[in-house]
Amino acid sequence: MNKFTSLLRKPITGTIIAILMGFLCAAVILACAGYNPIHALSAMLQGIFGRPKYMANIIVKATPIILTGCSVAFAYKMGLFNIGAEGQYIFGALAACLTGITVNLSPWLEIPLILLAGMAAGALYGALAGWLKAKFNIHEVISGIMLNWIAMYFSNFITGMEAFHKPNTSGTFPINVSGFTTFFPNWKATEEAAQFMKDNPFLGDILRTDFNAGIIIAIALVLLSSYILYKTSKGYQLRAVGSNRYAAEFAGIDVKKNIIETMMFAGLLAGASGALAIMGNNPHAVLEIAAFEGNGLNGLSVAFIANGSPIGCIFSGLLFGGLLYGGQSLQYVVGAPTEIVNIMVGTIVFFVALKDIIPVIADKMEHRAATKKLVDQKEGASS
Amino acid sequence: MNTFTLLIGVALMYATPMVLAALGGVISERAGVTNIGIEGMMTIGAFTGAAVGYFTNNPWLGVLAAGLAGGLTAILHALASITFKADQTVSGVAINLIGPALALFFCRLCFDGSAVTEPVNAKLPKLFGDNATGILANLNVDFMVIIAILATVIMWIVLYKTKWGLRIRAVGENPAAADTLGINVEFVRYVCVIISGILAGMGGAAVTLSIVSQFSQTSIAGQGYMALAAVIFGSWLPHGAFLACILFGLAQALVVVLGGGAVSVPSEILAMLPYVMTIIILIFFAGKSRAPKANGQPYIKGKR
Amino acid sequence: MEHNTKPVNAVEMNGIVKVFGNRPVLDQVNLEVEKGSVHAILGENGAGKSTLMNILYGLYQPDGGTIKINGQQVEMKNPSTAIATGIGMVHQHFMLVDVFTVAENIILGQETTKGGAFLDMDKAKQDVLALIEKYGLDVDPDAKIEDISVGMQQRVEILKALYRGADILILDEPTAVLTPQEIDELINIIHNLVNDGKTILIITHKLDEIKKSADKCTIIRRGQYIDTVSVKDVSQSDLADMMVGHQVNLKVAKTLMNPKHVIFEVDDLHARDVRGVEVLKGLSFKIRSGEIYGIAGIDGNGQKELLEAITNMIHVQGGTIKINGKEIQNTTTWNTITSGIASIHEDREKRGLIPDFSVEDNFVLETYMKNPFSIKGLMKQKAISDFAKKQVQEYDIRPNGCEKDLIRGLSGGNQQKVIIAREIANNPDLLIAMQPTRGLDVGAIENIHKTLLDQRDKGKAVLLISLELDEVMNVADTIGVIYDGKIVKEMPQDQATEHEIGLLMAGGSANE
Amino acid sequence: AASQKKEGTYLVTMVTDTGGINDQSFNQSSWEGLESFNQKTGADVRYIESKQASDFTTNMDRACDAYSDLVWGIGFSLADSLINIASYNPDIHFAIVDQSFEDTPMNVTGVTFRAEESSFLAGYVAGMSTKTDRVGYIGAMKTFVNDQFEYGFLAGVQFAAQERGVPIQVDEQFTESYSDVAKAKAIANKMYSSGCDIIYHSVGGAGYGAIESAKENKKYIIGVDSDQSYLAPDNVLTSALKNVNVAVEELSTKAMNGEDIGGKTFDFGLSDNGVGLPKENKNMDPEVYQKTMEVQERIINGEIDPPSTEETYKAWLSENGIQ
Ligand SMILES: Nc1ncnc2c1ncn2[C@@H]1O[C@H](COP(=O)(O)OP(=O)(O)OP(=O)(O)O)[C@@H](O)[C@H]1O
Ligand SMILES: Nc1ncnc2c1ncn2[C@@H]1O[C@H](COP(=O)(O)OP(=O)(O)OP(=O)(O)O)[C@@H](O)[C@H]1O
Ligand SMILES: [Mg+2]
Ligand SMILES: [Mg+2]
Repeated sequence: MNKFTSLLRKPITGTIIAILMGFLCAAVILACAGYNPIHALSAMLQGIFGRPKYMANIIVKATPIILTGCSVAFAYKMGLFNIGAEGQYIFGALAACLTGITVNLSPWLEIPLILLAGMAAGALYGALAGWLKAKFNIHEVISGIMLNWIAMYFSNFITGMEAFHKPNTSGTFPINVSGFTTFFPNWKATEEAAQFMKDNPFLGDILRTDFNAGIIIAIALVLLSSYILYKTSKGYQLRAVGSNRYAAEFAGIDVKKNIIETMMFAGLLAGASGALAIMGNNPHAVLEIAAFEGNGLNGLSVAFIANGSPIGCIFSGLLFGGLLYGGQSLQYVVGAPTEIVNIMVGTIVFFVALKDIIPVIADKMEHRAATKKLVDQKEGASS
Repeated sequence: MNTFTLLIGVALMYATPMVLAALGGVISERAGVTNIGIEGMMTIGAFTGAAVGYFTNNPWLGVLAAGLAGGLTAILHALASITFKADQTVSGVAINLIGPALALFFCRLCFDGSAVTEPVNAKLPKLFGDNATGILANLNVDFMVIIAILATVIMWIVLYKTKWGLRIRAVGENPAAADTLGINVEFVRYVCVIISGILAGMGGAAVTLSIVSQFSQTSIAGQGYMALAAVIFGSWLPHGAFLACILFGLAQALVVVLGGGAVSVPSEILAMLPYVMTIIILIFFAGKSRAPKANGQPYIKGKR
Repeated sequence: MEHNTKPVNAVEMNGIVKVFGNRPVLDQVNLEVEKGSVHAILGENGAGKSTLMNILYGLYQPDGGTIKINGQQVEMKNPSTAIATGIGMVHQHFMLVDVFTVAENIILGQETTKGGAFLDMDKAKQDVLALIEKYGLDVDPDAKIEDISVGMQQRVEILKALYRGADILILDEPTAVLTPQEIDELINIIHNLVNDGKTILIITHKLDEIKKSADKCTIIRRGQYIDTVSVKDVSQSDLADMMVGHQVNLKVAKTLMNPKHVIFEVDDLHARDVRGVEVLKGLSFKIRSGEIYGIAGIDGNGQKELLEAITNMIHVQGGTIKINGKEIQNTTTWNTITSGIASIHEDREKRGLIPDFSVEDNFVLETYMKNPFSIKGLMKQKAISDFAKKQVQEYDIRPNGCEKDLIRGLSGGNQQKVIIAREIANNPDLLIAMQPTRGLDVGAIENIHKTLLDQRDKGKAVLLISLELDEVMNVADTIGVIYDGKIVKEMPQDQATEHEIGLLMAGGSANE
Repeated sequence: AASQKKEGTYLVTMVTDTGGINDQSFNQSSWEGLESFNQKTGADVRYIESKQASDFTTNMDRACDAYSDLVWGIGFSLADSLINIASYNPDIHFAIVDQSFEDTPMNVTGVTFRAEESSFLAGYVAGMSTKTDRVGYIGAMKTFVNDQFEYGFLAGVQFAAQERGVPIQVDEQFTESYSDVAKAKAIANKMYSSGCDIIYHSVGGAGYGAIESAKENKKYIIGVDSDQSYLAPDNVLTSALKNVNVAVEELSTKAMNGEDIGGKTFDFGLSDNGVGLPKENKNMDPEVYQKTMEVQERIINGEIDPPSTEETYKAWLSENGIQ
């Protein structure tokens, strides 16, 4: 009993149940819409695990949302809802792209430089939202939403400028090849590489994708965030403010400064995400967009599926990326509309929201046992 | 004069869906339930309104059905955040994922695989009839605008002049106190969240039944989030939210009026105007607004 | 025909069981209250008194047992049932909507309306005023709750119950926040109510109040029913012994003070509250090393702002605050702390602790960035744990070994001990304690008072701000009475009388 | 694998641009082309939707994995991804809408449209039909494809103005969005209330707003991409068709029949029904239609060369002696 209830209390239990429920709901909807759910889900799994390159692609897709998820999770630890991750991502991508176009150094300098540019731009943009909150008490949700739109239009404006715009496309020039984080970008285009890829199906399969070193940087940044949060005195401060800002204030912590710093770091993560996308993914350029791509908003889902844990974002980011990617094969192979995938992801997040019910059930079970024990004791004593 | 009336007309058109949705946000948050899911509820309403309007050839039925559908979606949110004491933000985010997907899913089911509904023939009537010209044409708003204004007034009266309003506000400020006085906190919250969904759904229908006459997957593209901002901007007051939406509508109208003319501002830069303006206005007016104290917190009996 | 000879009990609770989680809190508790009597319930912190009353009021569902009201068995499903059966309750933590007016709070849930929907506030005010007059409960129906004093708020709570026509009134620790005069008034009100035929259930830790007001007293210890006694048959110390189950010492043993140089000095302090109203109007006092300076006064006379000004949570408009000769006003909270001032806020949950942090993490809330708890910005969890372990033992924080638990799970008394241990570990020159024993039982209070005296005997300065006159009289060496933002009179403890201070607190003067 | 095609069939897969399959624009039109291709030939046709730019490459790749014989990229945004994937899959044929390459790989076909031609006709119709001598153009964002619509239309209007010997004013404004129906409607309202009686739009889904405005103001609007008259039968004057479906179907058929279409770009215009106006235009004066068809002939035989960029437009103006 005790073992069972303490298992139920583990946060991961709720998350796993939530994910299963999400799949279950999707299966029901698929069945209602006249698709064979088993066939559909197996097509989806096939599209996720079927070939090594599928997994490589999922990692590529997960890279940016792991970071935006971490950005949201980090800010949430301090009680801030970083809905502005989308804008920070856009700024990060834009700064990274402009740097990558104008500067051409060796990869060892170029890549860090582009990453730094992206992080700096994201951090500044995040700090702006933090500053608006600290200084003028403007709710970060409002400023975040506004700054997202501003970022989008600003990015379109820059993308359209003659200096950066690649003629006959909807985007900028690509960044210099030295800024690519894909493996052996120059070699890949050669005849020799083509032969190599033919001869080594496994490696070739992966090399043909956008598989890139970004994931390593992303994981490093996630670990760094987690380290900062839980191992440093700065992190202690942030968590204290997030958990009870009044007590933190009374203990001499400068709450406003912390708000700005947190938003700045959250922006840095989202900006890094944008930079990694530019360095790692074709076409290595910023495109004009008419609607948000959703990397920041998906970060919200990733963070919540991860239960607000930065490290959890690595896994939930992969899950989310896998669902989106695998969902496309569901659509392609079975012909089921992609909305099903969105419904599935939504249901998972919904059940994640409900997951707190599970420890409550555990409590109820223990409560019943304790009450019974008490009554039994009394009866035993009186008889 | 022409420009001025155009400004007003455009502002009202822009604001109407947001006003309704924002009122939904106000009532829900006044009762202590954060509603990030407005965008999703709007999308469901936008689709249902257009679909029912098309099939029945009666736009009013469309508006009603949209409200109903929004309300049904809101039950999901209510279930999660009231009955199951879930994190209201997470549940709202989930609604925003599920809502648009469901709307599109049903759209494809009902319209032969198309992601766009057929145009509604019978449209909502206009304030000055169908043949207004000149200045009247600029101001010839449809009845959704009137509904939005009425809804604002009614919500203000309900919240501040009736016993239900007193109870709603009490539940949003101090649910434990309301509970000890025999007020059913969960019931009040359910009602408010469902009303919130109904209003958001009608807000969606305001797009697909009055601004245009069909639903497409981009009909609702951020209006729900803007409404959310308006709730906070308007200090959780019905009239505050209304004014915030109108202000935003005016800013958008300004973009339209200023654009295309002799002013040689790039249109991307001009497009930022409403958002920049909002932030600047907030810099001068924010800080005073205060959220309902229990907003976002599930009420758990006996929790200290 | 037996029941005709014996009067029907207003309340009869039989074999009440309540389990929270897996922890039994009430174990077969009985309670019988005669109609028209004042019945006290006595017990240590956490004994289960509030829980029992919450069950009676329908807020909690019992896991066993029955309830009879006026001889009728009732299932208390929710507060509505309780209200309908004529029960009213004033909760330990007030249940008021801060932003509403007094009248709105009173009518909430049973509103007077026009046409069944629209609030009729004029009628409501008239009804409320009638009640106010009848029972002598003076409050302004149009005032906002957040603007009135705690004593007033309590009256609003009583009015709420009376407005609903309560015959049985439960008062959960009503006197904890009142001045002596207010307590006397409350006892008067209680007598008025009883004369009007009402039955009163009162929970309190203050034995003299039980003696003064109650007819009978039921004692509960750790969820177990102990006894019901007739108050006039027992002494205060009998009650105390029954409550804790062993003999207790009611007065702190205290040596004479041995003051030296002035450590802390506040001079002509002027400050405003959040609403911009001036609440400190030229407040001055000094504290010497080895002295406990007690500030006595009614809530809302500037105590909160004084603490906030010293801790730099607010800016002051004039005057100086000096510690060891160094001015600290209008700097930062951090500066206050590093200048050698430690403070215990009256609101321990909000200002004192991070409820979702572990006990050990709460121990380093002000020192987390210092060696040995962190080195070069990195937290040293081992050092923190060791420190916490030591403190838990030294201050007898229970349960022992709770360092990794969330502080939320600790009892109120133990939470307070953590705060005090933490503040003293900073080795401050001045320790400010505001309401340090609020809501705690005698055992815990004794412990804390001893700690304050220890500090004094080590040659430190202590500033005790309390709304409980008893506490100030017992612990302080010098007493300053605060009224309307000023210290109106200062006197050595041995020259002070409760009567005089009570008058000064209420704005009277000693020569009246 | 489940994604394998049926043995012995010809598989064509199209990868959409962001916006989804039912975007009321090129994605949808292309898919209609493929569906018709399927009906006529029995070939297997499928699509994959892209949600964001980073999906392009992976979707192309997925199409190749499924042993597609021909893979379509719908829209110039997919160009880089398509070239990239094409280089790894020399045995599969690729085709892309709205893009030409300087040197086209042998397994890639570019497809472009001279949208300036149909827009020129639209402009001509507007210029000939306006009663107020003032017309409007609503664009979405400045892109090189959008330029074809914009400058083609402007030139068409000026051509009509020259013919009629009156100056015609053109109001222009951009929505910066393909989805903001309210903005498109507001801009249209503004144009109509300031005296325009005909508006041409090229703003995709946001165009519903402009069409709605025409309905409410009882003015004319010129549709885009497909025949939009069903959206407002009394108000759509005509539509500037861009028959992506025709091109997609035609080239798919050619590829299936083994014709060598690789390594080059097919440019569709009025002459091959790649762009044009609908045959039925109940709101248009038959006389104007007659004249428009004459202009169409002149474009087809090269007498008139509609401009597609700002530069060529300016040049065209001075060539034709218009200020
Ligand atoms: N909602 C709850 N959940 C879990 N435990 C609770 C809850 N409410 C009370 N308890 C626990 O039940 C026990 C009895 O609490 P109760 O509030 O009735 O004590 P009390 O006698 O009123 O004490 P005090 O004098 O401190 O007010 C305490 O140990 C308390 O911590
Ligand atoms: N809201 C709650 N939820 C869960 N457990 C609680 C809650 N409140 C109290 N407890 C548990 O009840 C225990 C006793 O709490 P309480 O504050 O009543 O102690 P107490 O007996 O009054 O002690 P003290 O005299 O130190 O105040 C705590 O150790 C805690 O584990
Ligand atoms: Mg206690
Ligand atoms: Mg109690």
